[in-house]
Amino acid sequence: MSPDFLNVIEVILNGLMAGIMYSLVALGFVLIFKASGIFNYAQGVMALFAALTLVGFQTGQVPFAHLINATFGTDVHHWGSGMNTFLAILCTMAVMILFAWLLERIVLRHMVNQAPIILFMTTIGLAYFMEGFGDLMWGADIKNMDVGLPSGGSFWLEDVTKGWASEGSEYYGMYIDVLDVWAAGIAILLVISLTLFSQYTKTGRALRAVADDHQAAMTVGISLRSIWIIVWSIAGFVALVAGIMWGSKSGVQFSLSLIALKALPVLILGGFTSIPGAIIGGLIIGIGEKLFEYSLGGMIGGATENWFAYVLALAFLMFRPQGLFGEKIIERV
Amino acid sequence: MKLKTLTAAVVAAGLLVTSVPALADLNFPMLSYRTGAYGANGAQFADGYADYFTLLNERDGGIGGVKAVTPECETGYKTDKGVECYESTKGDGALVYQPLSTGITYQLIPKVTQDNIPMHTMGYGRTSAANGKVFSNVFNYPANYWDAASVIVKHLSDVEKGDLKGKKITLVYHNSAYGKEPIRTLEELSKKHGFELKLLPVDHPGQEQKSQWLQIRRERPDFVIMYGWGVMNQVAIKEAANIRFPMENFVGVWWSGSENDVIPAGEGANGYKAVTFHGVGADYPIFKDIAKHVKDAGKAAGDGSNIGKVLYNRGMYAALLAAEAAATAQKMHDTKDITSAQMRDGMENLKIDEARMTELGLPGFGPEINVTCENHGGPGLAAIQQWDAKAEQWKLITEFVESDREIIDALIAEDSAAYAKENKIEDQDCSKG
Amino acid sequence: MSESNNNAGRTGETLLETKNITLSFGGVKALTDISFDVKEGEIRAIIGPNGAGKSSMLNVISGFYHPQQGEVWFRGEKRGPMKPYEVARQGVARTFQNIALFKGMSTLDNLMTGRMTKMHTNIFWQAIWKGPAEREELEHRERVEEIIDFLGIQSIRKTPVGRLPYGMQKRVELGRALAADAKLLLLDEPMAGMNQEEKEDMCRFILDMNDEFGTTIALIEHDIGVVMDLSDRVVVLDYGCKLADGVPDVVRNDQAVIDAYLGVSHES
Amino acid sequence: MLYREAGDFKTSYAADQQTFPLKLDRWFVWGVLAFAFLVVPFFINDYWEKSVLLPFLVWSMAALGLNILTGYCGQLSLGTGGFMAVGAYASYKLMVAFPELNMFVVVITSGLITAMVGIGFGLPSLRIKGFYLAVATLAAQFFLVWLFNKVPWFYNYSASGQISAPERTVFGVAVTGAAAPSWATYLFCLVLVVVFAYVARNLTRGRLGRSWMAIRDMDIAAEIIGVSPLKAKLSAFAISSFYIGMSGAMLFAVYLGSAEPTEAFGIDKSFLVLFMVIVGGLGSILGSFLGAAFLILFPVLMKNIMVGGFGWPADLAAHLELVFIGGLIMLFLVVEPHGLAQFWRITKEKLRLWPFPH
Repeated sequence: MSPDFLNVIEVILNGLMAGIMYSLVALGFVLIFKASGIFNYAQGVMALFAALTLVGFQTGQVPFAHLINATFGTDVHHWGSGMNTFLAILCTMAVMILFAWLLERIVLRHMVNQAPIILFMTTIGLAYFMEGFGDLMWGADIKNMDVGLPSGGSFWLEDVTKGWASEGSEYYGMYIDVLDVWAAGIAILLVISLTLFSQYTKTGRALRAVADDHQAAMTVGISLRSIWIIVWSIAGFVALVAGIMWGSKSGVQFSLSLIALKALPVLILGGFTSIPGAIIGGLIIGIGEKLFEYSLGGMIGGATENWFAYVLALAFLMFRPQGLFGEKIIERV
Repeated sequence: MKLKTLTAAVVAAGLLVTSVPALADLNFPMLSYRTGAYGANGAQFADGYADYFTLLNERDGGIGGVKAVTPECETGYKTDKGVECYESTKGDGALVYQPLSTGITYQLIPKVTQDNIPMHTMGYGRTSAANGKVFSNVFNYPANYWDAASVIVKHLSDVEKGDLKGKKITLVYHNSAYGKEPIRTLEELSKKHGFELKLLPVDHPGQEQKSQWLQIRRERPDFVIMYGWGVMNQVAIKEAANIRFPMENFVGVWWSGSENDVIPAGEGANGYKAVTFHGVGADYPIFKDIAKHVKDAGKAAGDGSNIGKVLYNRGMYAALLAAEAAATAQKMHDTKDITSAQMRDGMENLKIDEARMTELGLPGFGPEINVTCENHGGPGLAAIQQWDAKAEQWKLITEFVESDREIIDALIAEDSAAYAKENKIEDQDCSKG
Repeated sequence: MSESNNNAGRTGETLLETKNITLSFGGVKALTDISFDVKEGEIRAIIGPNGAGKSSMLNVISGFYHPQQGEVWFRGEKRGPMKPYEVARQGVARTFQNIALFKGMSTLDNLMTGRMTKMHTNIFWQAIWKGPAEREELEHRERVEEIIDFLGIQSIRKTPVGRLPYGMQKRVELGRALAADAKLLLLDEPMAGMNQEEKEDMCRFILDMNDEFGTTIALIEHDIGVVMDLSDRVVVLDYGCKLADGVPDVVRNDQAVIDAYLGVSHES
Repeated sequence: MLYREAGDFKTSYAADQQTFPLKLDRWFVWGVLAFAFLVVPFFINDYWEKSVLLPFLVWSMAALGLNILTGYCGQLSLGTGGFMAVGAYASYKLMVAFPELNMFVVVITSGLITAMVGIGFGLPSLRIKGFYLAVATLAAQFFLVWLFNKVPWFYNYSASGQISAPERTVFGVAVTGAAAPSWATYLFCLVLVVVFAYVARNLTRGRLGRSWMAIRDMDIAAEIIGVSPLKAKLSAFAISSFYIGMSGAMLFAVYLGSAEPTEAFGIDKSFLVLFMVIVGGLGSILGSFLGAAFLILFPVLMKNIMVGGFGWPADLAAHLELVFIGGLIMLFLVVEPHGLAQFWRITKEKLRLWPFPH
């Protein structure tokens, strides 16, 4: 095989991996949209908030230290010792559930039956709020996410593929980031468990009923409020996973919330209501943007990935206005 | 209607409320950014800037006996906020502005010139502002982006024993005005030294750089230079470590060389280099004073954890240069309460030698500075620092060396001439000395 | 009911004719080989049980569905494949089975929107407003006020229609269709969901419209009594096929219709 | 009864159709305009100009534009930042190529150029709806910004890609560049905003506006009663982009003086304008102004109170500001989902009845 061909494979492979990272974020959007029709712009900030909280627990930071110090003139920063990773994840999850509960009580229950754009707007307000709140609580400095996931290029793959290139060509073997492989595995696990949850548990069935028809679900005795709390908690969990993966990649800091922008093209491509859509959409976007950058990007000046993802999604939409896996829009009069 | 009038009154009153420092103070406003995508960096710089003035006030009773104040205005690194901050603080007798963002700098250049307030853009901003004849109120000593590029190339040339011919150098840059700055210099240098230059832009914010680093991995350049900012730095250094790019061949500009950038990559970042125009670490006598008069006195701007970090030092250095210029201005005009115009003169005649640096408790921290009316850019000296991941410390590994004046001066002349023509600016008269 | 066939003498030339219309969705046939005509000045009813294809027929006439086979002739000309708004510009207005008002707009604006096809000032004059745009607006406003008077909805002129009760919304929708001054008015179940009183009002409006403005009307209705009283001619559909066509008395006694739809002979 | 409408009878349809049917409202608006044109220019200083009035006017213009598209025509767009960039770069190229050109002509021409681009990016709206369209307009946002960053022709091959506005005049008075007097830049923007707010009002109350609202409320019904979706949607995109383009030109040339695409016209600007429109009130001209006022002036106010008033550290204040703004947006939507304009209407109704509660 020629090195060029192997390079293309390498690009595709890495595109797949990047795509899964996008899907992780998109999943959270889909869950909430499916269950409540809310386009949750705050999903990215939720990932940031979850990651901040996790690191905060791990390192034993005192929440709101800066605020406390500024108000009372004290000088507190750390409890002295942090939690181990597992415990910290559990505690973070508890915080996310508490957050979902508060959100439902304070905001969402007043917003039933509002127009989608108003709900969308509410989540933008929420994004602002959580961004400021997260910074207040844990500080704005860059934090290192370490939950023990391995990272770095895979030697194994490099060694194996080195021999594939034709004789005499200078080929270094294929590259793949171990962290990405882990992310892919975790994403698959997540999707499987979400599917099992929604298929085989009572709550899951209730969730699907609500997704199909709010009012019908209410008439058979499903409490919309508790469903919303559950959905936002699950979305919080997905945000935590996304936060861990992205945080391990780039450190925990404000920019983490911007990953939402990478998830949007995935969403429109896959359709707002489809979990498999989020995964496959992510893969298509990941491969598409990496291949485009590899093949043509250099010719037109590079850094094409940001807009190309959107243009690719737009191109798909022209043929299927409801996304690849979205429910077909039927027009009636 | 009453309600509305009342609201309007409250709003109007609120918009008018701005901090009004006592008139006799020397006012050094800070356009800092502690929030947003770059907030983690901005906080360190701002802490250093504020702490130095606090030190002067606490230890020496101010500058020439007059206290300094540093009203802070949050820009979030956004240009429109920068303008608002400028307008809201300039009325209080602001002496010098540190806009801390290339975008804000570009906006303020005509404004500060109009208002006759000097602006100091240390290691950022508009590079050709080094030409003091055209940019009368803008100073970017001690070094600028183009100096950085040149010093980096010089260092690489030293590594290669003076011969870069046929070598491949890749520039990974933030796809913005800032990131594009070194391109022309590097192109000129590549002609001169005969190396092959390749450009790889990374879009803001830069969390996904797989394409760029796969490309680097395929093409195996001998060296990679980075002009990054924010999360882009951390991801790039991590990716470089992942593809096992030899870190000692990876050199960043000074905005890609703080602790924030390398720590997330852990061990992998060991050996990464960055150019700098000031010393690193907390091993200078001045830090004893800061600990005593500022931190332990509970007067630190932040929580004190940033002291001694790269960007903190940079902020402190900026404050030092401003304070020295203010002192120079006080001497020149023989008055304690200087105006912004006098401050400008002070900056234009700023001279700091090694003896003075030692006196200030910072021996060997920065090169000698000698600003003139023609040259607002300072000596253009810079050194290379290297990251020691085990010790979690930056170390200077070279002396402060000079950039390639021949190339850079020509570029500065060309760019400033274009600006002067576009805006019909006449050279300021530098003959009166 | 003596009003039956009340204006048989006034009907004129054929206004609309559909020839052998066949429409299917995927594999399902909605309409099979339907032909009928509407004469100028008459009230024409389309009846049939649920799912007979009545609304599909209206949608074909409106240009919303495009039949696989067959032709639509309007005012003596064969119509090519047309977009709905082009059909509207030719002079076909309609109401909808499930009210399709513009809920964010006032009654007045809804009616003014009905006159959309008659208004022509360009963007430039509209931007300036004073001059042609305002003149045009006022001209049309007068016509709309006539309709408001006619329908007796003066009091809700400025009310957003989303807030109106169902019966009123139906009336506003009729007004909007009427405002178009169309050659042909298609009414899709104008009396669905109304009580007796409201139905009588609506019948009055339809007959008055036909009388006063000479509007040609084609309507779908479930209430057989109303249909037989109101219309000049009736076409009966069942499972997408035409069962019968003719004046109410003939249709009433058609055996196929009785079997398929009426079940029992409808005596009045 | 502080505020009355009873007894205010109309005797002609023209009188009934005017912008402010109530006498009191009319007086109030004339009063505000008179104040803005005749009083403010004599008292304006740099701070009020650059921190309060210019941003308010510039963003009001953008909000007007987006309100036409999103509020009146129902097409959700997140490409505002990109379209503002088109306006800004168009004005830059025009200013450099024709130095003698009157700035009004420059700004309006930039708007027209943006309108063309807007039509191009509006085409997908014929097929794509709702949030799908919103995300599709992001393609415009990212592509346009990338384009202006990448193609040196747009920034006249300057070293860093920054564009700076040279000094240009209106009837001999400088309105761009650092030397432009505050009153001149203010009046320049004020004239544009007032004139085009009036135009927006006219467009939205006439035939075109009704066709937009018809499409917004029920597109299929609109088409069947004679509205061409193609014309309605594309005209909305064109006119909306025209306004947004003008605001981009004003933002760059008059307000900021220099710009680079990634920062000045980034995605957060698109969101900012969308917030204004929703917080102010969808489908309301007044709402565009209220929304812009809220989102531009409120942060300045908060900052002044917290940093200037209470002396809190700037970073704490900045974080709290986010918390407050986010919280307030949510609060507003919970209390009055139809925006400030609706809130204002309700307040007026209350005042009308005051002091009787029912």
